[in-house]
Amino acid sequence: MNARIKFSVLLIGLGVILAFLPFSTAKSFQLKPDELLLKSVSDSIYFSVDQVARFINNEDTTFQLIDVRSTEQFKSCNIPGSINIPFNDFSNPKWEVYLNQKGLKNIYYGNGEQTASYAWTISTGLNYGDNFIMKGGLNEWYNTIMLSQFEGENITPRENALFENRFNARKVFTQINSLPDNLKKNYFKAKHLLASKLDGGCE
Amino acid sequence: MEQLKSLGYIFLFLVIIMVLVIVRSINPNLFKQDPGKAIEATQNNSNSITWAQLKALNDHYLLINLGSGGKFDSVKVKNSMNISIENLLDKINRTILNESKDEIILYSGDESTTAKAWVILNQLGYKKLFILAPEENPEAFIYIFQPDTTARLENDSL
Amino acid sequence: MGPLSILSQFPEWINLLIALFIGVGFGFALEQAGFSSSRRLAGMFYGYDTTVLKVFFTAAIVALVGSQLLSFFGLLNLKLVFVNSYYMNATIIGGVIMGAGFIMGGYCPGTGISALSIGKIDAMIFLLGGLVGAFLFAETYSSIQMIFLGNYKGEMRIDEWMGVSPGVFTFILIVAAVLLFWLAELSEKRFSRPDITSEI
Amino acid sequence: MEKRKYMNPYLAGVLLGLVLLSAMFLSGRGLGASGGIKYAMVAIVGAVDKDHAMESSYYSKYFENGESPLKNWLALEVFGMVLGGFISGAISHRLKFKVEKSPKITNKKRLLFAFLGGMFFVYGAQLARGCTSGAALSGMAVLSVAGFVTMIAIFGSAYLFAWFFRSLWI
Repeated sequence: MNARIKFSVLLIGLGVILAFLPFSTAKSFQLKPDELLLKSVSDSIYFSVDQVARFINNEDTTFQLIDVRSTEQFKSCNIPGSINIPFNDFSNPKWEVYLNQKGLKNIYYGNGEQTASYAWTISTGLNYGDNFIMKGGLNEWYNTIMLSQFEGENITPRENALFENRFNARKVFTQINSLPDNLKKNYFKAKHLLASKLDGGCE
Repeated sequence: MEQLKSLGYIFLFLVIIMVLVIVRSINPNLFKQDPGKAIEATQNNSNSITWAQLKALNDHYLLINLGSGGKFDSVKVKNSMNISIENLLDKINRTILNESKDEIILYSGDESTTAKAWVILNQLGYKKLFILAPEENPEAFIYIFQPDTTARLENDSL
Repeated sequence: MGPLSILSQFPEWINLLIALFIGVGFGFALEQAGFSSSRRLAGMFYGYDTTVLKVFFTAAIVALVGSQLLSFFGLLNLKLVFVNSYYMNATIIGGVIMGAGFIMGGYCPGTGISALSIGKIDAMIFLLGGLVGAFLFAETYSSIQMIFLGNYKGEMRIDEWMGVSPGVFTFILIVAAVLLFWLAELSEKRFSRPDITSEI
Repeated sequence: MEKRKYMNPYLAGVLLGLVLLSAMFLSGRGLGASGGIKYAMVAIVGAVDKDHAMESSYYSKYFENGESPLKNWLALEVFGMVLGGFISGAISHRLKFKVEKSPKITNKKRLLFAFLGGMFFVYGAQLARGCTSGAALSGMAVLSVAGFVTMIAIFGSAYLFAWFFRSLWI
C-alpha cells in the first residue's frame, strides 16, 4: 500500500466528516450563552440620550450611531452622524464591515428600545466589537433633547452645562434633518466611506 | 500487518476528530442557530402575542415574568411565573423551558430585557417562543419632526 | 480566537515578525517539496513528474479542512479571513499570461524565490524578469485599467455560487483530488523520463 | 556529501497546507509571492526616481504614509521565504550555484527564456491580483471563485503552450 492510498483514505474520511457538519455553524453566535446573558444584564450597555448628545457635540469619532429603523423613518429624521441599518436587513453580510470594527463603539437606537435590543443581542452574540443601546430610543431623545426646557429660578452650573449640551445637539439635529433630501444624501455618503476593509491577497 | 498498522493510525485520527465534532454538536451550552432566523421571526412583530391572542390560548401557555432578583417586576400578569433574567439559563430553568409543550411567552416591565432574553432563547433553538406585546407598540414614533426651513447648515459643520 | 492579529490588535512589529516566520515556513515547505527545480516543475506539463499537482491540491485541501474544523470549534472566524475579489476579465487574462510565463520560465514567483535561495542562477534571472514585468505593469497600468477593473463580481465564493455547504464542496474537491492523484501516478509511469528525473 | 531526496509530495503538501492554515489563523490572510516582487520593484523605482514615483497614480499610493514600501507583511514574508528555502537547502545539501536546464539547450537560451518567463508571469500576476500562491492556492483555501479560476487559467494555458516550448524541457 503506497502513500497515495493511505493519504486518500485520510482525505476522504475528513471530507465525509466535513460534509456532515451543519450548514450554519460558521454564522451562529460566537459567544457562549452564559457570557451573552451576563453581558446583557449589565447596566453598562446603555448610554443615556444626554451622553449621546455629548458625543455628537464633541464630534467623538470612537463611536458610531446605528439607526435600526426602516429607511423611510430614517430619511424623515435621524440623529446626525448615524448610519441606517434597517433591522429587517440586519443579517445582510454587507453591513459587517460597519458593525465589526475594533475600537469603535456601536450605539443602536430605534424609536423605542425593543428593536435596538434585538440588534444589540445579535451583534454582541456574533462578537462584533463594543455594542451599546441608546436608552429610551428616539422617543426619549425627542422628549429630553428636543423638548425639555429649563424651569425654575436659579440655574446651577451643572444644570447649565446639561442644558447647553441639549441645546447644541438640538440645533445640529434640526439643521441636518431640515436639509433638502439631496444634500442629506451627500452627508450620509461621506459617513459610509469610513468603513475599513480586510487586508490580504497579493496587492 | 505493517500496512494495516499505519492505516490504523489514520482511522484513530479520524475517530478522534469525529468524537470531538459529535461532542461539540450535542453540547447544549452553545449557540447553533442562524441569527437570520431570529431576524425573520421578528418581522411584522410576528414574535409577539397580544392580549386577545393570549386569551384564545385557553391557559395552554407558559407565561414568564423576567423581573430580576427573583421578584416580579412592575408588571405582573395573572397565571405567570417568575424566572429572573440573570438566572434564565440555570439548569432548573432550562428544564422548565425544555419540558414546556405549550407556547412560551416572555414579558417584563422593561422592553429591552424581554427583547434580549427572547433573542438568546431563540438562538438556543426554542420554538414557540413569544413576547407579550405591551399595550402600545414600543416602536412607534410618538413625535413628529418639524423641519425648520430657515435652518442653514454652517459650512464648517459638513 | 483567530485570526489573532485582527482580534487581538497586535502592534505592527509582531505582525511583521509573524509574516517573517510564515515566510520561513513557506520557503522551507516549497524547497522540501522540490519546487526549487524548474525541470521538476515543468514535468507537470509533460507528464513525467506530477509533484506540483500533488503538493498544490494537498496544501489547498489541508488548509480548507483545517480552517473549517477550526471554525466549527469556534477557534477561527472565517468571516475575518481575506477572500480574493473576483474580477472576471483580469483573472482569466492574467491567468493565461501566467501560464505562458510558467512554461517559458519554468518557475512561478513563489518557487522562483525558493530556487533563488539555494543558488539557482536561472531563478535569479527569472525574478529579474519578474521585476521588469512588475515595472511594465506599473507603467502600462493606466492603459489597461479597463481590463484590470472590468466585470467585477465581488468576493464571490464557490460554495455559495454552487449552493452547497462549504463542507459538501470540500468533500467534492477531495474526491476530485483523489482521482487526480491516481491519474497523476499513472501519468508518471506512462511518460516516465528516467534521464530527467534522475538528475533533478 | 550526497544531496538528499525530496520529501514525499503528500507530506510536503500537508506541511505547506499547515503553513497556509497558520497564516490564515495568525494573520487572517493567505500566502503570497508576486506581491513581494512588486514591493521590491516599487522600492527600486522609489530609490531611483522619487519624483516619477510620486507623480504616478500607481506608485504614489505606496509612498503615501512616508514609510518604506518594504515595511509590509508581504515583503517580510518573501524575505522569510528566502531564509526558509536556504535553511531547507542547507539541511538537504542542495546549496549550489548552477543553471538548471535540459542538456539539449545552451545556458544562454535557458536564461533568456527564464527572463521572458519571469516577465510574463509577474505581469500576469499583477493583472490577476496574485500568482499561483497568492491567488490560486490561498484563494482555493478560502473557497474563492477567483482562486479556482486562476488555477484553471494558469494550468490550462501552461498545458496549451507546453507543446510549443517542449524543446526547452524534453
